[in-house]
Amino acid sequence: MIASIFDLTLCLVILAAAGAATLGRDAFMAVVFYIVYGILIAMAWLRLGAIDVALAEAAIGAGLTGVLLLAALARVARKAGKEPASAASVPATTIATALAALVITIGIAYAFLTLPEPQGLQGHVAENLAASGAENPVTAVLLNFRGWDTLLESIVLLAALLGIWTLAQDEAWGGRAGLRHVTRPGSVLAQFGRILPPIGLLVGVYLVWAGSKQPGGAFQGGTVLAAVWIVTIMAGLMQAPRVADRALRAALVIGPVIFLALAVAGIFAGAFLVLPPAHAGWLILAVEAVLTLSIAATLAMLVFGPPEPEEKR
Amino acid sequence: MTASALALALILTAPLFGALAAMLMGRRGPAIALATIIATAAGTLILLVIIATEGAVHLAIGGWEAPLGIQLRADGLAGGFIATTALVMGAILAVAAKPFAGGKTERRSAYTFWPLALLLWGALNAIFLSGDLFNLYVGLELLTLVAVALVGIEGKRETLAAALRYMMFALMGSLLYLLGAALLYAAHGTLDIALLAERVGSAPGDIVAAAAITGGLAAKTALFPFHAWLPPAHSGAPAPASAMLSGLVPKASFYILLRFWFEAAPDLAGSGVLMLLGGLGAFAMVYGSLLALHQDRLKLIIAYSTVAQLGYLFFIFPLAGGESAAQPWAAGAWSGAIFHALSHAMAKASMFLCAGLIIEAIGHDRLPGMKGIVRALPMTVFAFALAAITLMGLPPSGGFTAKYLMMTASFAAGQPFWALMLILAGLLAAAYLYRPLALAFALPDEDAPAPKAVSRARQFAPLALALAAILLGILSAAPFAFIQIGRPGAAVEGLE
Amino acid sequence: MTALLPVLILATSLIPAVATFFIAQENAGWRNALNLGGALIKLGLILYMLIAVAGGTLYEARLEFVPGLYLLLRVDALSLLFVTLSAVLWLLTTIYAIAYFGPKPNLSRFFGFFSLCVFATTGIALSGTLVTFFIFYELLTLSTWPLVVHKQDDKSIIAGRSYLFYALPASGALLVAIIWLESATGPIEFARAADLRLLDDTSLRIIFALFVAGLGVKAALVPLHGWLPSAMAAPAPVSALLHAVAVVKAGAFGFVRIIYDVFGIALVAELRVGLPLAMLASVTIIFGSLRALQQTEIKKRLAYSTVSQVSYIVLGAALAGPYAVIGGLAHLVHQGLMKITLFFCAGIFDERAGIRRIDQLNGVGARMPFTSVCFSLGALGMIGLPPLAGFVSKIYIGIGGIQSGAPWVIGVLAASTLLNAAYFLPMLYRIWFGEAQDDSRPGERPFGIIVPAVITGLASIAVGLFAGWDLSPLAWATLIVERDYLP
Amino acid sequence: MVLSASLLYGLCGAALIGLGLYGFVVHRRLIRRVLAFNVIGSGIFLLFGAAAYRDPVAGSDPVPQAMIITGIVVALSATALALALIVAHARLARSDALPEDDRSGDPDEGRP
Repeated sequence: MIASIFDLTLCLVILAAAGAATLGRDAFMAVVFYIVYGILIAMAWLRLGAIDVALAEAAIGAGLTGVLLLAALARVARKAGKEPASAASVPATTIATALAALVITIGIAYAFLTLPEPQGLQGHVAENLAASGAENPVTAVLLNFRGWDTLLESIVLLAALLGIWTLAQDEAWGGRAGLRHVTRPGSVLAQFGRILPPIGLLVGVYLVWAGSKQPGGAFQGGTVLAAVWIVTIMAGLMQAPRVADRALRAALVIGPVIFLALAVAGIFAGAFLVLPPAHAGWLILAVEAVLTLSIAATLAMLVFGPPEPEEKR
Repeated sequence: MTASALALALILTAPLFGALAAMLMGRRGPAIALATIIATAAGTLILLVIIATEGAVHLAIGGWEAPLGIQLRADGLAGGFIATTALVMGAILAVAAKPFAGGKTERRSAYTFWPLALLLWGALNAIFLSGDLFNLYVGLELLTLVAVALVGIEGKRETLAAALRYMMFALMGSLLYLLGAALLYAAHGTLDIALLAERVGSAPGDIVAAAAITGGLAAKTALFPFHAWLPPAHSGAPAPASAMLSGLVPKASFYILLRFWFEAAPDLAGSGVLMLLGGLGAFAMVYGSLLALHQDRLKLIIAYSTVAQLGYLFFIFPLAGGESAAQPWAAGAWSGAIFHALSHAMAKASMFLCAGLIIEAIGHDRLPGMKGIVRALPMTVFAFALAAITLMGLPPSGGFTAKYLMMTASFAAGQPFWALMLILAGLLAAAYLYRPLALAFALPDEDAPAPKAVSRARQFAPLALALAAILLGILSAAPFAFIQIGRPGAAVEGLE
Repeated sequence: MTALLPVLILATSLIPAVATFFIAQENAGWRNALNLGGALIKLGLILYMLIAVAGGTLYEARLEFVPGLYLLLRVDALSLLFVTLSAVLWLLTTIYAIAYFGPKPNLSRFFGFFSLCVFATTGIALSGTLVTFFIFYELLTLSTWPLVVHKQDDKSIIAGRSYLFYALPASGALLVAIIWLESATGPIEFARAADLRLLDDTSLRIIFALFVAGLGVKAALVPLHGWLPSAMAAPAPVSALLHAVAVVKAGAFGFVRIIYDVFGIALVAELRVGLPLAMLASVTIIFGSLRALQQTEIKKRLAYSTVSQVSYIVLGAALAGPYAVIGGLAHLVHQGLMKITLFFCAGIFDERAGIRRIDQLNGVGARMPFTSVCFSLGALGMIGLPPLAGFVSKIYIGIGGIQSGAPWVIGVLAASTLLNAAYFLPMLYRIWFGEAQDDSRPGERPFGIIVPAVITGLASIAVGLFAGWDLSPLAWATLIVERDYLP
Repeated sequence: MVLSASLLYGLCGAALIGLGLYGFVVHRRLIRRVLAFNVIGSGIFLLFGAAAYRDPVAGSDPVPQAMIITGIVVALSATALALALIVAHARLARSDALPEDDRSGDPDEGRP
């Protein structure tokens, strides 16, 4: 796999976008560059033969993170009365930092260049793929071989959501999550919001269903579904849910709960989180389905933010 | 189904199930916590018996052995941390039941506290049992996010700033750790600790990885100079949360450091690195103690004390790591540090719970307000005093056993510097803990407002923890033998 | 070999200590019964043990902690001497304290910590290893603090702070010394000579110095004595405890253990560390007496007198000759009896007549005859008037000095005797011949407050008068030295 | 030396880590720091993924891919919480920086 001119160009463009995102003066432009950067990184992943990662990077790394950053910028600009302090102005510190960063980069690059012969686990995965219940090796790793990571990760998302909810003001508790719809009825976004959901729903479900055989899976599918929900609410077609809503909470926890239950049930088959090969196929699909629901709900709620008090004005 | 699989499943999943249930049912937090405590404690007891009778337990999750799957390993060290965590969490949640009670309508902090607290427990157990560096990363992230959320739960400007500062350190720490893990996988094709032990050499990649992992974990353990986030974060949270944050959370990253340096990469440890870690620990000890002396709020004193006490956990590296590992004193130094970690967990949690009860009684934690508090809260002050004895390392507490073991090792190793630092640490601890204690025992001012009553049952929880820390010293023979089970190198020495 | 009895003896103080904390303040009957009962049972058990040890029984109890760290209780003649002394004095002090306090507040706390102190002292006496000694020594430090600050006023709090300020660094020094030593030799048991030669001379000298620093605080060696006079802020039973039953005695006892059972006389001589210690003790003897002379408060004067007198024991031990040790050990008992008498009396003067300063003593002899007689007995003994107890100790230490090639000790003893006379005789003169300022006769009531003083007063005469008897402290000390320390 | 794709992207990842580190340290605005955190994170992932793609015959190793996906989700969770904290802090402190970094004036200025 010799690098092509395309790869070289892509790397340079990635670095340029990253530079603009980290070094640029204007915060809003930095975020925009970051989103561009995310999409470029997703392309890099395609070049590295990692389609699942490319999907995740595009949907989560670039898309959702970008949305979160933009929303935070807008909210901070509204709330912080004055222009926040800008970048460090002491040149000596800046130069020292730059030098340190350079040294670290060289160190890491050196470590990378001197890596011993690769001893990947491709072989192990391929050998056991049949028993895993998934045809896509990445899905097999995510939901079977290293399912415990994935289970904990789905709970990490909930932990972040709980953390965000603790930031609500006391009087706002029980109210609707923060994001108000921001468009006038009949605007482009509103129209878009009407068309997108059915398509998005289809794409999302497809990604999950396909995930066991081809690239895709619960996280990518969940992100798409979350995006659909977010757009629907931004378009004013729906209201954000109340944090105390029973259905919402059930949707948030059902995926991890079922996954956990399955893990415990595994001890009857020999060990923690054992999926008997005969049933692994449909078990994985079922877990992915509920996980997708929970992930979609959690991601959307992460974007909506904590409940905010009703506008008084 | 084997008993060990059942025990491990209970320990790993009960707190997580509890957290999810508490998230679903907003006002049932205390009841769910009680059920969680019972289930986890049951699992812990079974596990302890199994480890004690049959030795270390190994379980391949999903039946997939390394390098493909994630391995769970419950040796004496893991068992000790899990049991201590269960004890400490039980006491903390018992005290928290009142301030975070469900009530008629759901309240924000009462709702979020319970799932966060139980997730914290689940994350700790996941970390203590894991034998895979990437799985440890996910567990550590869960722990960190929960801990940050708990710091910010009061929602005040200062506590949010403290949570943010903590978050920034934690983010950097996570990235460093992740970088190290990525390099190790790239070089060796596994992140299983046992397999890494056979494969890690001293290639540049391994050295950069070890440096990154150590730096990242040190930031999360608040080792000097990464300590700045800790005192405001630990003192700003509500007392039960502070107790978890100070008593348990830093122990998790320290635990991973132990697993890394003593099991995954024992041969990589050069004396320079070990001395540096120990030296930073000594610096943290002096610095944290001196700052603790200058605080005027009880919770800040306790929080700075944590910086100091965590510092001398790091003496384990020069005394038991690298070339010392093969020496006869290594077992003592290693065990001493573990005893310190465990007894500090109990004593520090007890202290923060005491501080919380004092705040409930007088409404704040400024030192002068504590004058004469012993009359209103005798059990609490007694618990605080017992916990102080452990932190000072006075006999017959667990802290003393720890200090004795580490000092003996340090003289045997011909490095008496660490022993002198330990003595100094004890004296400084006595100095900064003396002020609140002496005030508590003084006669109250005539015009001081009467403290609010706090029920005896709730005062019992910190007392039980402080007594447990003392008992760890009096009954140290069994715990000492227990934590040696499965310790790398224990068999070679023929010491046990 | 029997393990039970030493444990039981410890339990007779530990159980009352713990139980007393839970007794309500009003429940004086239970509290007193518990404490007196504990003291009586303990005394009974010790008597039983005395007889059994004389019959050759060996008592040993062991509790393992971690490798190299274990508790060992082991009874030898020296421990019996100390444990008997503290048990007898504890009983008397308990009776005295009950009467002294009457219905005052916070008594459950007081008696709880009081018993804990005695528990720790008993543990020190019965310790069979250095680490065991250290653990109980620390426990003694901690359990004494609440007693020192018992009154909770500013003065007591300052006294308590000063106590910890001296005691905690000292225990640090002690711990370093112990661990340094044990890291080379393994656990050190008093009954088994360890090979200290594994360490070089310089290290051993530093270790010895650390031991002196560690034990010197409790034994109130100059310049580590500062806490003792300020601790006079505590109530009289606490003073009795500090000066006679437990604290300073623990320090002095520690010196005997270190010199004879850890280092051994030969090594001490070889390292040439005995002489500097003897000189330090001598300085303390003179300095304490001089300072005592300057005091106008009775209790302060007594406190400096203790600084001076306890160093007799250290001096005896440091001279490292048989006679000197016998004198020192006998003085451990003698000083305890005499000093506790003095403090009992000082407490009665203060509590019943409000007499705190020496100039208030004028003519008190007629008003409070029992107390005054007891006080006089104690004071005369201290001066060393032949044939009273103090004289016996001094003679032995003096002979020991000559034996050990340090005849200057005689000079120190003589000077000290003169100084003792100089600060005690004026007090006696005032008591018996001073002009009484008022004629009221403060009651020397209840019996509980005066009887202990009378007993210890009489005992302090008896130990001197009957020093030649087989069961006298002197005879006992001789026995210890013959059995344990003479080759 | 032939420049392979894996080598190229690996070095690119290392450079991204350095770039992000620089940004993380020099920025006082916390949102910019969070952004820099994400740049470092994706740099590490890229390095990890590139290393997993070094063996052209075996193709890309699926285990690191799975780990990277997990890592991306974890990074998103951390980002979401950090940003929410920044917003909540800004509401009370009226500043998008930590108190010790906020040099633009008295931190109490402009508080209600």
